[in-house]
Amino acid sequence: MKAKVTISFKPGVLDPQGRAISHALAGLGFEGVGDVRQGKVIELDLAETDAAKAREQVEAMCQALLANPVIETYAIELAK
Amino acid sequence: MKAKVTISFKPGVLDPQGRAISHALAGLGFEGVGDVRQGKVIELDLAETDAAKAREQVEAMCQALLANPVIETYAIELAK
Amino acid sequence: MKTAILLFPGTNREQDIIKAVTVAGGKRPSVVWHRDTALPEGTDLVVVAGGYSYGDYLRPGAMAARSPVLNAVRTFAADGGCVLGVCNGFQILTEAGILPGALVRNRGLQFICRDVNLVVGTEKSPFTGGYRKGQKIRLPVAHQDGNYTADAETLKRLEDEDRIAFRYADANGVVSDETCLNGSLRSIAGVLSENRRVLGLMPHPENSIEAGFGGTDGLPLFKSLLETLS
Amino acid sequence: MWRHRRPAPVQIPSGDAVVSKTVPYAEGIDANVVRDHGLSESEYETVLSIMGRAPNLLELGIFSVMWSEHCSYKSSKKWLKTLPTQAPWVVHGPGENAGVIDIGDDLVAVFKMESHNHPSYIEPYQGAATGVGGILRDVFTMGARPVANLNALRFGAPEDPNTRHLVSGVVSGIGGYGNCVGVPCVGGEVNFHPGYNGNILVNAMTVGVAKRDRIFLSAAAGVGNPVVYVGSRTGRDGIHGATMASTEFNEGSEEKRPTVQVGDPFTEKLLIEACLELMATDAIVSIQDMGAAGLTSSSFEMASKGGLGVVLDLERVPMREDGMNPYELMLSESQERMLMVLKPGREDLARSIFEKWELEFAIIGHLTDTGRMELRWHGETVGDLPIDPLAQASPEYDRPWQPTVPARPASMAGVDSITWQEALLKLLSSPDGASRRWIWEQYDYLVGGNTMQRPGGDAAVVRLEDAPSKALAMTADCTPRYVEADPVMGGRQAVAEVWRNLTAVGAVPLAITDNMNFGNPEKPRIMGQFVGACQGIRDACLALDFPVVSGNVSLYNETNNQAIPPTPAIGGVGIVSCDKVVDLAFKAEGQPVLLLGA
Ligand SMILES: Nc1ncnc2c1ncn2[C@@H]1O[C@H](COP(=O)(O)OP(=O)(O)O)[C@@H](O)[C@H]1O
Repeated sequence: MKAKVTISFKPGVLDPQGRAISHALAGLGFEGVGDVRQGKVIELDLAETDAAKAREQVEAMCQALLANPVIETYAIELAK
Repeated sequence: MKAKVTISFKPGVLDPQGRAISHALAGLGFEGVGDVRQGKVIELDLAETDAAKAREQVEAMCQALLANPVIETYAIELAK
Repeated sequence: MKTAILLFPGTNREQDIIKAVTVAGGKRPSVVWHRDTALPEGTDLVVVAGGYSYGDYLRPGAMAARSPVLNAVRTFAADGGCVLGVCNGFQILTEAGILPGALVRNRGLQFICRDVNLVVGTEKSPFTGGYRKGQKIRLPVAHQDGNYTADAETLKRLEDEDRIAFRYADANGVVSDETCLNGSLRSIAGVLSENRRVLGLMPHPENSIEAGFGGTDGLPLFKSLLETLS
Repeated sequence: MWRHRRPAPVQIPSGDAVVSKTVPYAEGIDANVVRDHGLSESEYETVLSIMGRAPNLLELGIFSVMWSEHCSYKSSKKWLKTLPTQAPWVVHGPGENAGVIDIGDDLVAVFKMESHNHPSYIEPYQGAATGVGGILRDVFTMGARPVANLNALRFGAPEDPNTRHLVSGVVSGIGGYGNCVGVPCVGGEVNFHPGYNGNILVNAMTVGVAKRDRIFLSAAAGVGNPVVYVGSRTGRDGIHGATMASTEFNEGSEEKRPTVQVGDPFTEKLLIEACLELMATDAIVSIQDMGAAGLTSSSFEMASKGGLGVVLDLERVPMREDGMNPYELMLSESQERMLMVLKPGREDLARSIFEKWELEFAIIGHLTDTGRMELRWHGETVGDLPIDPLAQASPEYDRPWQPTVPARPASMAGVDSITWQEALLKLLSSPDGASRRWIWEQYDYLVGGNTMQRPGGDAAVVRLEDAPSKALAMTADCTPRYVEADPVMGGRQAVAEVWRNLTAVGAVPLAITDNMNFGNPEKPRIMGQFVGACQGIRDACLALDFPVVSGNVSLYNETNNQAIPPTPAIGGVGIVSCDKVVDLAFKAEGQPVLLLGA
């Protein structure tokens, strides 16, 4: 199956990239853009076919490597 | 409204970060992980309340700045 | 030769370029702020210097490529002006569409600062006239996103039109995918525009202009520009 | 920053006699809240006597950070004062943001080393990155353009699974920040030892150069002058970080992790350029970076040094999030911020420069002659504290210490003998002896075009932009196992090694900065290591005429009661004429190789 992990900064953590993007958009004349946050998406091809097991596996990957729990949160989506 | 833009490498463009993650996961003992791709998510707070107009606006932002058409594709999702 | 150096928030090698141009015998370049909309009267050469314009946020060079001064540079280049983009400058020129391709994260993901061997791909340009085709030179690199990529068609055109200015090589001057330090396709370290008046390269010729401070293999590039443009 | 001037420590009452039966607390505060703020009972008694009433939460928070080990140097001051700090070439010794030495040609070198150990263990990339950011600010605050960075790193055993992750995070964090800011990282040192498994050390050093007559200090002056905030906005970062750096780690604290600050090197680069641009005018009276304990320590230090008072209107502080309160604003450790006092009438000039660089600029208060810190929130006074007792006269402890009995030389009996070829290979391949190239290649050591000796030699050499026939030499060294075996000898050795590394490139050594990394000072054995190392450093500095001009102390580097090996990292700076610089490469075949020394 395929898994998609979305990783973002926890609320309150400074996101310099997001801020810079918001600035740049304003500079390009886009109006009405408020807060901008930038995160990562990681898409994985998994051999596992059982959804529950796959989720467990990806959860473990997030804890071990993909996300940094001190400053980041993550969300997992699965798809066939 | 809120908009979420997901930016990924075009198929065929080598993704060094995705490759490194796949290697690192294997090194950590995770089995059955095939291809891994890393992309970006950009979340925007928009003053615009009309979904069609918001989408148009975000589409323009992607063209102008958020994605690099030489190597990247993007997808837009809107939410209240 | 009248040189203008672009200064974006986050540019950090502008002084190195100023030094290189003056050591090569040129007049002290003027510095152009990113919000300016015009280049100084009579500019012969625009240099887009290295650094981290806008913090490299979003993508290296992405925001600088959309700043007001880049419109002036685009027009200048279209009119046949000479433009040199080094490192982040190369990234900016590709982001702006002035040069083809894109630069992504190094194959090993890490920042790499070291001297590398390069082979000169062509001597037919205002930048490379001081070298011989096939000549092996040594310049430092200092980048994290120097992995050159482009579609097959673009790569073929670059090769057919003799627009690959420099390639990474090993100590013997052999070019190969395995020894290419950052994963660049065809080991590309620098490319020329169609009219050969715009050069983008990842290595830093400006940090190789004095014996004892990184060698002198970068000097011919600036001397060649001076000769062509004076 | 530790200081020697005007030490009029508050008398800390000792023993249970002082803990009165009816300790007064303000509303919402009790003994637990006081303890959570890291204040001992006797310290709280002193707070009461200074205030003449029970402090509210905001005031308590301020005492807590100001009197934390990190800010007050309460355990170490007594011994730091014994270090030699003077020489004819010393312009400013300890007490300012960084040390300043005369290097001729109307130029000065400004330098300091600082630790970011605890944050780097919790979040290696951001911890190390913000460490680099902090030390850079200490240097450019004084008007100097940073010309070089160095770093002294200690990690746990290479076999420890965590070590790999920490090393790669720390190294890329240092590179990520310094490379972006455009300051070449030219040297450092790395050790591996199981004693650092739970407490890595990340010590960062910055060297800057300024014109001798253009040095900026932090002492506030001029009643009525505006107090100005510049840089990034304030968020809820690292609240209690300074207190954390002063408490021992235990199992639970990994859960309790306070928010780690995220560094923004791009903003730092803009801040450097904007500050140096403003410094070229006559607008600044005094300036101080907001480091650990942010707005609190910067405002108190500036006022205390100037013998003045301050009124701050906290609602004017640029904020990153909605709903922030005075407590958070005063204690936040958001990065890339500075506080300045401007000459009256220069506000618009300053504002235009910071706006040009797209940075925040806000007038948040003014100086008074009251000697008090008055904190206002939308016009209402929410905190009112005397400045001196918190700053200059913070507590000073003479902690019990026990001298280390120097270890006896190890016996050679039972040691296998191996051939010298095997021994050489073993040495070369040991984690402590192996090449550090894989580290320094991740640092931009070339930017600026003045790097004469790159990493890999005895000391780095960087040419002076404004006096191009001369160069600065710099190095960072310490051998913790020597200090552990014999703190006095180990302290001497570290200074001597710095001296040797500088002379080995042809330089005249001028002065040092020190970064004292030790365990829990409340343990006499650890305190003894600290005292011994100070004695050793002192001995060597006196013998070599090599003063200490700045420094930093990091204590409580312990996990589960296990202290790190004592690590007084020494950073040294010297001056050399460019045509006298030598490196370590063999130059030609057939040349003789000499062995010198005792
Ligand atoms: N963390 C580091 N960052 C940059 N350079 C480093 C680092 N660690 C070591 N180096 C460099 O590697 C070389 C060898 O370091 P070290 O073994 O400490 O040398 P020595 O023992 O001769 O002082 C030195 O040039 C030093 O500056």
